[in-house]
Amino acid sequence: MRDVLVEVRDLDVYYYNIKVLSKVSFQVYKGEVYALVGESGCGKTTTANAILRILPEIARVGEQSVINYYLENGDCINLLKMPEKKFSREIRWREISMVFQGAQNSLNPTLKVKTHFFETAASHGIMDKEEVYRRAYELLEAVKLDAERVLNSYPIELSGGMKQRVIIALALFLNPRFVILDEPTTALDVLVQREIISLLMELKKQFDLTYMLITHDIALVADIADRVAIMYAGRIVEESSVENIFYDPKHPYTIALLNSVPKIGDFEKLPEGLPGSPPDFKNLPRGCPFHPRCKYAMEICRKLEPSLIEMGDRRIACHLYAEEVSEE
Amino acid sequence: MRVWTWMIKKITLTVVLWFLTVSITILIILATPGNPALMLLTGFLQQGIPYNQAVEMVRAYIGFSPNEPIWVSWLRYVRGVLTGNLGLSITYRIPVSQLIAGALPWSIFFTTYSLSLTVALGVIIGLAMAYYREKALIIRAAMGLLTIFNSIPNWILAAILFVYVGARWKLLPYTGAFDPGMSPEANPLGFIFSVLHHYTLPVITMVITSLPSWAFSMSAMAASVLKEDYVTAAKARGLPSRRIILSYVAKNSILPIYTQIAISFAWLLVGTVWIESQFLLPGLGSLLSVTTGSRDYPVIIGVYVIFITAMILGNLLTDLTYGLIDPRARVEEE
Amino acid sequence: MSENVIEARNIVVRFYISTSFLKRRAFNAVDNVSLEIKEGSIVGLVGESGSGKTTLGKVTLDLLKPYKGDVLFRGKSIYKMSKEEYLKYRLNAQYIPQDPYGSINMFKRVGEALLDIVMYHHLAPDRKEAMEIVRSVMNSVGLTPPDRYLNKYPFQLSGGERQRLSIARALILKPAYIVADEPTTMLDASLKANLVKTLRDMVKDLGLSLLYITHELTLLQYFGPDTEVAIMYLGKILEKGTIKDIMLDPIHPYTKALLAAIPVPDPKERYTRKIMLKGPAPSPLNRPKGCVLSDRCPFAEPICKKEEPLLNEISPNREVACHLFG
Amino acid sequence: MRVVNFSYSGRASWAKLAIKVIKRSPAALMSIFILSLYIAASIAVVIGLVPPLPPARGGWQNIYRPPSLQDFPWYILGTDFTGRPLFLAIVRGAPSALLIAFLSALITVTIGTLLGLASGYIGGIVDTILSTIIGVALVIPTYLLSLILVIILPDELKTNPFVLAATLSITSWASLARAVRSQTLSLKKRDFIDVARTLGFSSFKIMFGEIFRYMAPFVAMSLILSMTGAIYGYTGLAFLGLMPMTSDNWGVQIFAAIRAGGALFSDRAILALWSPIIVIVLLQYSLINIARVMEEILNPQLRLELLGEE
Repeated sequence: MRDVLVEVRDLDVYYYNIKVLSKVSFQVYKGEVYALVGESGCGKTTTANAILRILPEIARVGEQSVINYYLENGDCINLLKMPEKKFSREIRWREISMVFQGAQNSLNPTLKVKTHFFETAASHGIMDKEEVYRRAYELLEAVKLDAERVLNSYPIELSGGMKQRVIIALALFLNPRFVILDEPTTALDVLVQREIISLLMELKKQFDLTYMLITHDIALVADIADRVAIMYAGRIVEESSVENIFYDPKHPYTIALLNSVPKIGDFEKLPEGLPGSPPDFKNLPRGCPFHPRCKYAMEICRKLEPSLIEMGDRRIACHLYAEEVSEE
Repeated sequence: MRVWTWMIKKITLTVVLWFLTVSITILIILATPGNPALMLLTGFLQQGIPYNQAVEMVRAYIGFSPNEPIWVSWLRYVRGVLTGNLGLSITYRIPVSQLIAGALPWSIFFTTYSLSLTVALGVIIGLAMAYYREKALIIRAAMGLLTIFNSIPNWILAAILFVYVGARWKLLPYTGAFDPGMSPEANPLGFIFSVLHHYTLPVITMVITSLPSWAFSMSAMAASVLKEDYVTAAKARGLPSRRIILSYVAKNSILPIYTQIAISFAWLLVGTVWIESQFLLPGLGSLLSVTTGSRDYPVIIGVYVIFITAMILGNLLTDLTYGLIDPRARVEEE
Repeated sequence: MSENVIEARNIVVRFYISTSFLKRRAFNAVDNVSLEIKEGSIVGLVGESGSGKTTLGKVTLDLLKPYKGDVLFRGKSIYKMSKEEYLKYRLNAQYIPQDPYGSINMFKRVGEALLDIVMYHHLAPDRKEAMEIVRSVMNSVGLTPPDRYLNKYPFQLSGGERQRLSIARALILKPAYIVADEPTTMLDASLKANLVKTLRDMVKDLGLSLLYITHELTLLQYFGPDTEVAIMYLGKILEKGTIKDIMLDPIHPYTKALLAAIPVPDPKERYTRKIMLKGPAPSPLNRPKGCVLSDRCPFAEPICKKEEPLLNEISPNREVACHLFG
Repeated sequence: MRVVNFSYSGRASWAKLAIKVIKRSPAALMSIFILSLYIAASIAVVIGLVPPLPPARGGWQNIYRPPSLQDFPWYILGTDFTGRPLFLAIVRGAPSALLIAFLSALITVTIGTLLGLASGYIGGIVDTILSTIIGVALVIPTYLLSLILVIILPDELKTNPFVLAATLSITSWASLARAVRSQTLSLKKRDFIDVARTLGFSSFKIMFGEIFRYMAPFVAMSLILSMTGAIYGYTGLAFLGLMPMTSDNWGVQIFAAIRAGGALFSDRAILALWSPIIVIVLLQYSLINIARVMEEILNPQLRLELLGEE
């Protein structure tokens, strides 16, 4: 059994009293790229924010939710129960860091790039300016930027692609072991996307990192992910290796997602999108949240919500497969 | 090199603006029915002074004469302003420029003293209101109190404080700028202390009535900055909340409302007309309110021009310092 | 009546950036570009951000005056039209913008906004008649049942619904020519497909012509294999051809690089693709002399740096601007 | 072209909205009530329900007499510096204060919006000219200029509400014009303006049908806020003794209470000092609260959030 780095168990999150995450459970193994995939509003970013404990004030995490993190020396701590000061000092950016979705807006417009590095170091007790400058310089070179010029310029003077690279360098600054990538390439052109992706994979090898990729871009998942979890309406509906998901998808929503992505050369077949509209958390349908848009919806789907069950090297939440598992 | 050209552009624009503003105001004054020169002339004629001598006197006092076309008087007056000759005061019979020279320093001291207090308190209160928002009950109470302060005109507050805190309970000095016995040469430290003591009540009046607008716009600005991605990113990087409040929330909130300093400066400067006259403080404000009673037009218009000049300089200063603080301003303008 | 509904000839669009006190530097966002759109056909305009594709689209809609060049509507230049002719052109050329949030006035209810257009141009004698037109156009774009949306404000709609409203607004005047500027970029994958299907049916049923601006090459495939496509980079058209030729047999190095960079939803393809172009795209201010791609092209030769290659036809409606294939 | 309001739930939603507003900020309810009192008083004076002021009776024994129940309710606050009933003088002061405040606010908002829209939307040379004018007006302090104009104006013009309202708003429209101009500039870049142009709408329709509709809540709020500015100026000038002592301006009452009534040392004129102060402050307080709630009611997005339909 490969050693686990992060284990999330029964994670529930409420905005005011609306449930946006329901019993989300998964494990991320050391050294892999674990992808959380789903359309906008399915709760994937909320899951990432819950791990790094930067949910907005109006958010509340369920009592029995657990997020275990395995430190280098082997012992495991529940991140949700750690006191804020200790969590900020030991976990944030030293163990877990994050590349934000709006990378364009993640740098303080009134501070130079180098100040971002100094203040992050200072807040973790590293005061030695030369050491910090050298480390920052090294990282910016690693992300193929003109370190000298970039360190002394303001965020507004950098292009979108350059800001993205600065954010990545900043994320690796305190040698974290687990990096969450929240939609790292959405706002970028396809050529720049390509460069950022290959850069991220190089850095993963160089610094022995584990990635959690949050994205709605199916093709990007196929490109770099090892294991994939599909999320819909705040729940994981299917999780397995990237080969299983792409070559043998089981859950109707996964199948629909894969079909809606254009492939080079298929001129005739027009992709059938999903009927109906995205789920509204305020009045989710009873039973399986996907049943209004599902071709195979059965009577039971409208009444009982399927739980996430093991099925071979795959986990799935769908009544179509419930009998199969019980027969085995 | 870029910053320098940006500065020159700002300064030249300001000079043009100054010239336009002075000219337009003079034209408005000349154009209103009941032109001051005519008023003066009728005054002199009533005293039996022959016509052409009276016209001469009017020109000596006010700088423009009743029967010439508006633009001639305008030209003459503007030339006078440029050469520092703002005409003679009717009531005191000494050049207006001397009167103003005596009063100006006091008003500048009073306005900048109140402005700095207002901005400092406004920013702090605004930040606190945004950061704690609806949670703390005291914040809601502060909101209510600030709204009440916002609805009291400063001249009413001046009257109340003057009558009660000053005259009735004698807690704080309420007339004059310093103790008559004190003089700057004899005892400079004592003099300064006495001035500050005398100015406590007037400054309180100014600060209380102009603080709310600062607190409200600051808290609105800070609330929107708190939602920005870079604040969440800073929290994620484990930055202490003290650091986030100061160099993230405060710094990014102050900049957009920084230009409000110039407007507050103008508002305070105008407020001196009521506050200085109420507390009998020397300054342009009281000079203006005294001379309005006796219709001393040369002084009134002279003080007015100085006020506008002070305000335009205030604007220029805020623009220049704004450019230095916020890199975006310089870069954006290119 | 020429069979081109819209024709752009040698369009140059010049923008200025003020560098210091009085001096300012000009750059051509669109540099000597020509484009023809036949009646009832779909033309795809592909390029990354900053390539000038949206600018060109706006010029054909007379939302932007070009520095040089001409735009013809059914053979007549729109800049030399009489008032009536121009009004006819105006009502026949409509626009579907990209960002569903910025493209609709959030303070006007859906029904009111559409009704306003009909009444403003007196397309119907009275309000009852006008409402019929509004309801029918809403049905045609999939906002069904219309009455559920009439009273809603745009911010109460989802991204997909807002884009459909945007299309309805463009259709209501029954135009001959529509420019759709990346209408699907802000939408999720499943909604993209539905919207493209609606656009395709619209062109087929109403016989209007569509200029579809996008940076997602693969989406253009859904408009049928023989859809005309033009690839733009830094204000210039580098390659023209049908989508089938472009996808399966790209010629220009830039098109090849674009195709190579598109992530393919298949894990096996994972390690086959490499980055073709060197370095980041230059800013339009300092475009290289000669061919615009000369500084990044792996096959660049001395001639590419000096002389700018012209678009020439190498086979029936297949054009390339590159010295290697001249 | 007035389009019939589509929401057939018209009546119901406005009532529900009112309840929600009150639940959210009780101060708003109180302010609406206070303002309606002022308006009722003004109407009463205008249609003659309120008796005219009796002739002035000077003499130390007549002025600032203590409150009495004589021909109720006018003497309940005693008499003012002219020997006439204080409460009656204050009530009779309401219409001119409200009228001048509203007129001045109207002038401020109309000029401000028109100039801001025109210079923002048209741009080019028109924008440069208009922005210079706005720039100049921004620097000229309204109250200072109106102070001078009031001195110069002959008496009969000084008390005429239209002239007074004009002087009080001579440059107060400048900050609104600047705000409207910057808002128009940012809205002009948005796509829905390009679409409006392709739909063949005229610039006039775009300016008022599309752009102004976005700003309507902000402009309505500025209208009420500039009323407080006008009241400040109107009563402030009187307090400086620039208004004829006969005028029914509340500022004159305070001026007289301090100067003539010896409020400095004796409590004799205490009612004459405090009643106008309270009347002015209450009016300003209610206007500020209403302005703040105005934005929430008129902006459909905020309104629907409030109603919970979101």
